[in-house]
Amino acid sequence: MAEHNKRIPVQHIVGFVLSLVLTLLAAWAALRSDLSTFWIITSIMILAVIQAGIQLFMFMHMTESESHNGHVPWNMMFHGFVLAAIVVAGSLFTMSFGHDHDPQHNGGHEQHQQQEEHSGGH
Amino acid sequence: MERNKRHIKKWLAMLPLSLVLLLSGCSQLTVLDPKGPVAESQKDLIMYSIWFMLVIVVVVFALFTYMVIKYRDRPGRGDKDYNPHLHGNTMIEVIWTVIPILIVTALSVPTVQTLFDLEKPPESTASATAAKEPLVIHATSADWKWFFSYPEQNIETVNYLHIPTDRPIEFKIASADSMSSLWIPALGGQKYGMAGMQNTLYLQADEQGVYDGRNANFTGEGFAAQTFEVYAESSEEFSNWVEQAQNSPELTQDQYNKLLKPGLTDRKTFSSTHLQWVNHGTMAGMDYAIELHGEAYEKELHLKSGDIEIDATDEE
Amino acid sequence: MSSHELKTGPLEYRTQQGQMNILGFWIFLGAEIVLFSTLFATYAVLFGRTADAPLPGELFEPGSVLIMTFLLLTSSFTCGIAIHEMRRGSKKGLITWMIITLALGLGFIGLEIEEFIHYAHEGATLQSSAYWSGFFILAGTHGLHVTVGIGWAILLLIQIAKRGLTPVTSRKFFIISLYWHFLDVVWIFLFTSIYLIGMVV
Amino acid sequence: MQLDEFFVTGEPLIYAGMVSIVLVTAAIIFVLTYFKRWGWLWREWLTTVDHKKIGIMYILSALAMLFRGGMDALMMRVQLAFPGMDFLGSQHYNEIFTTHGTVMIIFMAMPFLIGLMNVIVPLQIGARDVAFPALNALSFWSFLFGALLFNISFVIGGSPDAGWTSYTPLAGAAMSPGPGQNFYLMGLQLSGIGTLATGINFMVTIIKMRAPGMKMFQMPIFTWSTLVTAFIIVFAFPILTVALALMTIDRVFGSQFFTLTGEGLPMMWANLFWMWGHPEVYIVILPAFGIFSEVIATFARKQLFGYKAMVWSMILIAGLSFLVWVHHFFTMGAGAFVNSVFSVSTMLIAVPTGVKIFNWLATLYKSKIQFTVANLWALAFIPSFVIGGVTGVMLGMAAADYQFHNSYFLVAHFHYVLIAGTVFACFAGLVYWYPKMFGHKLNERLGKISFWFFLIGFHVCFFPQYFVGLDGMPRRVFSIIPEWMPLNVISTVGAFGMGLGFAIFVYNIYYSYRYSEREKTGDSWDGRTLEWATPTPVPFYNFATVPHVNSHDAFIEMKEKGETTFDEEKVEPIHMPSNTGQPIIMMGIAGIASFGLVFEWMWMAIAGLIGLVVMMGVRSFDYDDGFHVEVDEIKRTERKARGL
Repeated sequence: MAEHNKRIPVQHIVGFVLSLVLTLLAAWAALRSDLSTFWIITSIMILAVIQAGIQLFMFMHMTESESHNGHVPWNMMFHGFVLAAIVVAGSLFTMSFGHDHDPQHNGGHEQHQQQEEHSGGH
Repeated sequence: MERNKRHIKKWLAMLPLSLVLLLSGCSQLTVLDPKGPVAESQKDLIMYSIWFMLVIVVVVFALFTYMVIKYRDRPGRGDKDYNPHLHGNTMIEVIWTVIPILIVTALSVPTVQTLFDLEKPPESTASATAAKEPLVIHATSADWKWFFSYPEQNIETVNYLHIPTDRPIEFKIASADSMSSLWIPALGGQKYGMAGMQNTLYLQADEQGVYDGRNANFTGEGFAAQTFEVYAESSEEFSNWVEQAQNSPELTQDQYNKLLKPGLTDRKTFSSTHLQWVNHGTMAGMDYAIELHGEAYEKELHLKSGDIEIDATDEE
Repeated sequence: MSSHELKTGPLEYRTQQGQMNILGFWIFLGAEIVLFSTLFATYAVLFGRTADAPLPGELFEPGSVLIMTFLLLTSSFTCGIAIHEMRRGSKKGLITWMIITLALGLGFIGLEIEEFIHYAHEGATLQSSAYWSGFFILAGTHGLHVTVGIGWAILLLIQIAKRGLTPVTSRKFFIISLYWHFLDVVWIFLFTSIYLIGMVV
Repeated sequence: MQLDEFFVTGEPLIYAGMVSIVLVTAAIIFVLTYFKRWGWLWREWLTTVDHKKIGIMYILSALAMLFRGGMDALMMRVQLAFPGMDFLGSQHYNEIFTTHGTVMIIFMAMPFLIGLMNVIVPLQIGARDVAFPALNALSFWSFLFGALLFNISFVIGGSPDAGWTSYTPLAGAAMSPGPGQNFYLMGLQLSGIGTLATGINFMVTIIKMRAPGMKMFQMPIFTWSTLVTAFIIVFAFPILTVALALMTIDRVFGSQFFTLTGEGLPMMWANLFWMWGHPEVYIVILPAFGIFSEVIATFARKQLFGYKAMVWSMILIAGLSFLVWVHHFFTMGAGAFVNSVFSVSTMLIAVPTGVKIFNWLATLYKSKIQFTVANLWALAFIPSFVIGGVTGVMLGMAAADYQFHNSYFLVAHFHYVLIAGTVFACFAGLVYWYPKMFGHKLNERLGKISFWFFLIGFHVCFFPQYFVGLDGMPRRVFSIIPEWMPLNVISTVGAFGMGLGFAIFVYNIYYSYRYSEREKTGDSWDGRTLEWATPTPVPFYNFATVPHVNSHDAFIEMKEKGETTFDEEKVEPIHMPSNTGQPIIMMGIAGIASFGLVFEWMWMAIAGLIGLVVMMGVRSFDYDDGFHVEVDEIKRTERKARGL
């Protein structure tokens, strides 16, 4: 309660600084680091999830008790993200995993390989 | 009221009975009368599951009949055997959770096994000779016909195909336009044909004969007529047929492009394949038909049922 | 439909209708997650299907994308401050910080439009290939959400100027703040999975 | 565009349809004008936010749609019984099975169940309306205008003809040009928005507006099923929204998502469609389970067996429903591993479903079963649904599915689950709650006749289809080979039996309106839950005083204690929302915008869109906070209703 009347919104400032730092870190990892593609993707996705958490908890007051809505907002966000994972991973799994998209090139489901072929054509 | 109840009983008693009777007559049904190892394995799986299902149906029907008869509210029943506050019984609920889990497990194991088996050419069962190399046939659907290309023999047929018995056939399925599905129920289950993608389906005929094949996935107006016949014959007869076919005229690209146009066509035989210009199963070939005949898909055929039968009698 | 009103706590939560509207909006955001994830899934599956159009790595520019990201991150922060001011009972603070938020949002939209025009000049349009269709619709849907948010917030600013801080107006502002932060969450994933990965792969 | 392109020409059946549409519209306008009922219609129905009236409008529209979808079905059955007669050409047959599927799922099953939810759920939890009454009206009008838009296609512009699944590339702009497919996209899009809003509305209503004391695990089972369904709607419908939008953009603006050009991926449509489509199946089956549970418990005169297991199995089914979508396209060639995963997850759904079946059977144990019409529908569901369920497990076995897929075996299966599940539930629920809605029961004798016709017709129609499917008959063919004829003729006979059953049902509505005894108490069936605690007809504010709830079967407890929902001591002014015309206007404008998009008339679409935005602005500035019903008025209403 008292927190709402504070002059300086400490939580927001901390959240803001954190999100700037995390963004720069992700950009660095992607553009300047020597990590392999797999590790770049993994690490920047983790950074994105952390940043999303910062928004939800520090900016959006997802869990404040004054709302009288209990755990429902948290519940909806949680299940929303679970479903997002199902939709994205599930689509990749079923659409790209086992299929022979391009039998002549014989590597349809490995997308970067395909991409190299394309860039070769340019 | 009373009569209705008797109806329920009679009717319910008849249902499982009729199921059994019908099942015994099932051996005539195409899917349950397999002519090759692939369809055989699928039939075995279906029969295996049907027995489980029959048991479940009988148990549920028996329980249902018992409850409905015994606990109906009839005059003079009073409060005998009546317990409105019976709210549950953990023990029995756990039992009827576990039993379905066991059944599902019993069904899953052979399903997964069969699934992986179907990805490989069937092992030869009928002949004692060592496993033969599969015969590769490219099956390409276009609205509303089928092209079968034999790259090794360098022949192509439209709306019919010949295969040797006792030898696995490796279908490379694709479509020039709408998504189709190659289905020869007597020889085994289906797989989709799509433009820009290539699916592999292994089938094999053990018995000689003529089998119906068709596109099973809706493709628009001529869908019902998108059928073909499969001639399964001994390898000598098959070789003779191939020789004959190799004496047919060559397929020109011009002619092929005309054939691709949406519409019905009768059987054709050529001594070369369309694969030399385009493979619709590749990314490069996926827009071939649509670029060629984009406008033609608007036109209606005004197809009536009679048209299809005439078409069928025309053949041969 | 209860009209009982609490005497303490943030204004937006005092009536049951206020609590319900906010809860309803949280549920709506759950649906929005799925909506965007479907677009992400489509984008991911179509990745690499560029046909004859340029590759994403050739067009994406880290500089302008980073500026857009910082604009949106900052606007999310200022929007949070606006709500903080609202809860302190400062109508003026709320309006001021909200206008800053909208200005930043407008900047973001401006840069995005410029970016889209640039890509179109390079031969990457909605029609040019499956990949670019996926890109424009995913980024475009987010941009459209931001635009709608700006229009919506302007309507609310007019209302608060007229009516002051009441349980109803503060509930409306709280809801739009949720919306705005949520768009930032979506952007973080857009930034990561379209631009960063697009430049890496 | 020429006029003869705008109107569908050349089919006598469609000309007949046009004439009947014109006649019916003229008749309605005449009656309303003659009896001076326009004002009444506007005030009492078109602008209403009362959940009970909205529910009734949903149910009436759904019955009309059931009639339309049923006519489609009968026409298909006639064609298949006598293919030589050339009753329907291929093109016409394709249009009819497309509209049959779409209408039955989107515009019949879902609205019917949502209608029942609307009427009953607030009453069951002791609420005075839903959480967002105006949004509720908006949902209804979005459904209605979506349905109108879709249904008008058969006289204007041409019906969609790519199947209710509308697989690309067939349904894409290149191969299905013209407005037909756009009607499908926009009709579904418009009504889908309303469905999503309904999902949110009911979640909030159930979470926040329960009677004091009612814990989550004390809610009536139908309310639970509604909550779980709302959860599925919220998470599944956005997928449909996006899929439809992408195909619309493909068709109208030339993007390349599902096209054969530009390296598009047509099968992605199937993937997205079924990611929504499978949860959708549970959206129409879970409320049905809820209705059966209520009806069986009431007429078995006994508490529901295993309440907690029933709830948890619904939650489990909801979760699993998002993990099985690939079983609709096992044959797409994703490989043995992918198919194995989804095969097992599909079969797992049988476990919670089996638990529910056994719990219903156990509810009958040591009960006193009354064979009312509502209960007959519910009881007939159990054995019928089990046949559909076990064949569903067989379809879930991917390796066997290669043979079942796209065949009549599949057609038989999903009709067995959707008719024995959803349609039986709609009838059971309508008959059961009919007195609460309309103040009199449906005639039992006519009800039984219609039930037996429908039930026997149903089995005669669909049971043979399993066998004709195993004989290799694919779905969606308008012409068949002679070997399949006998079973198809039997099917057609059964279909007409169902048609007759439905006709008798409709006649029963008229007959009961004329001759049925009016309800004197609110408790028509000696009910167990709170909806029966209200007087009939239900006052617009539902509950004069909301009871304190300590158990499920709350009304049983109230009756034991002699409590009612009218405790004179405790009556307080009740706050109610005002009627508003905004929802119907807003959705009317959205309907116009959609119509413009269907014909790709951009001026109309843009004008409609601007109108929609303006209406949203108007809504935002609307601070109407409703009104209070004074104590005196409440007391007067209640005394009259209760005959005190």
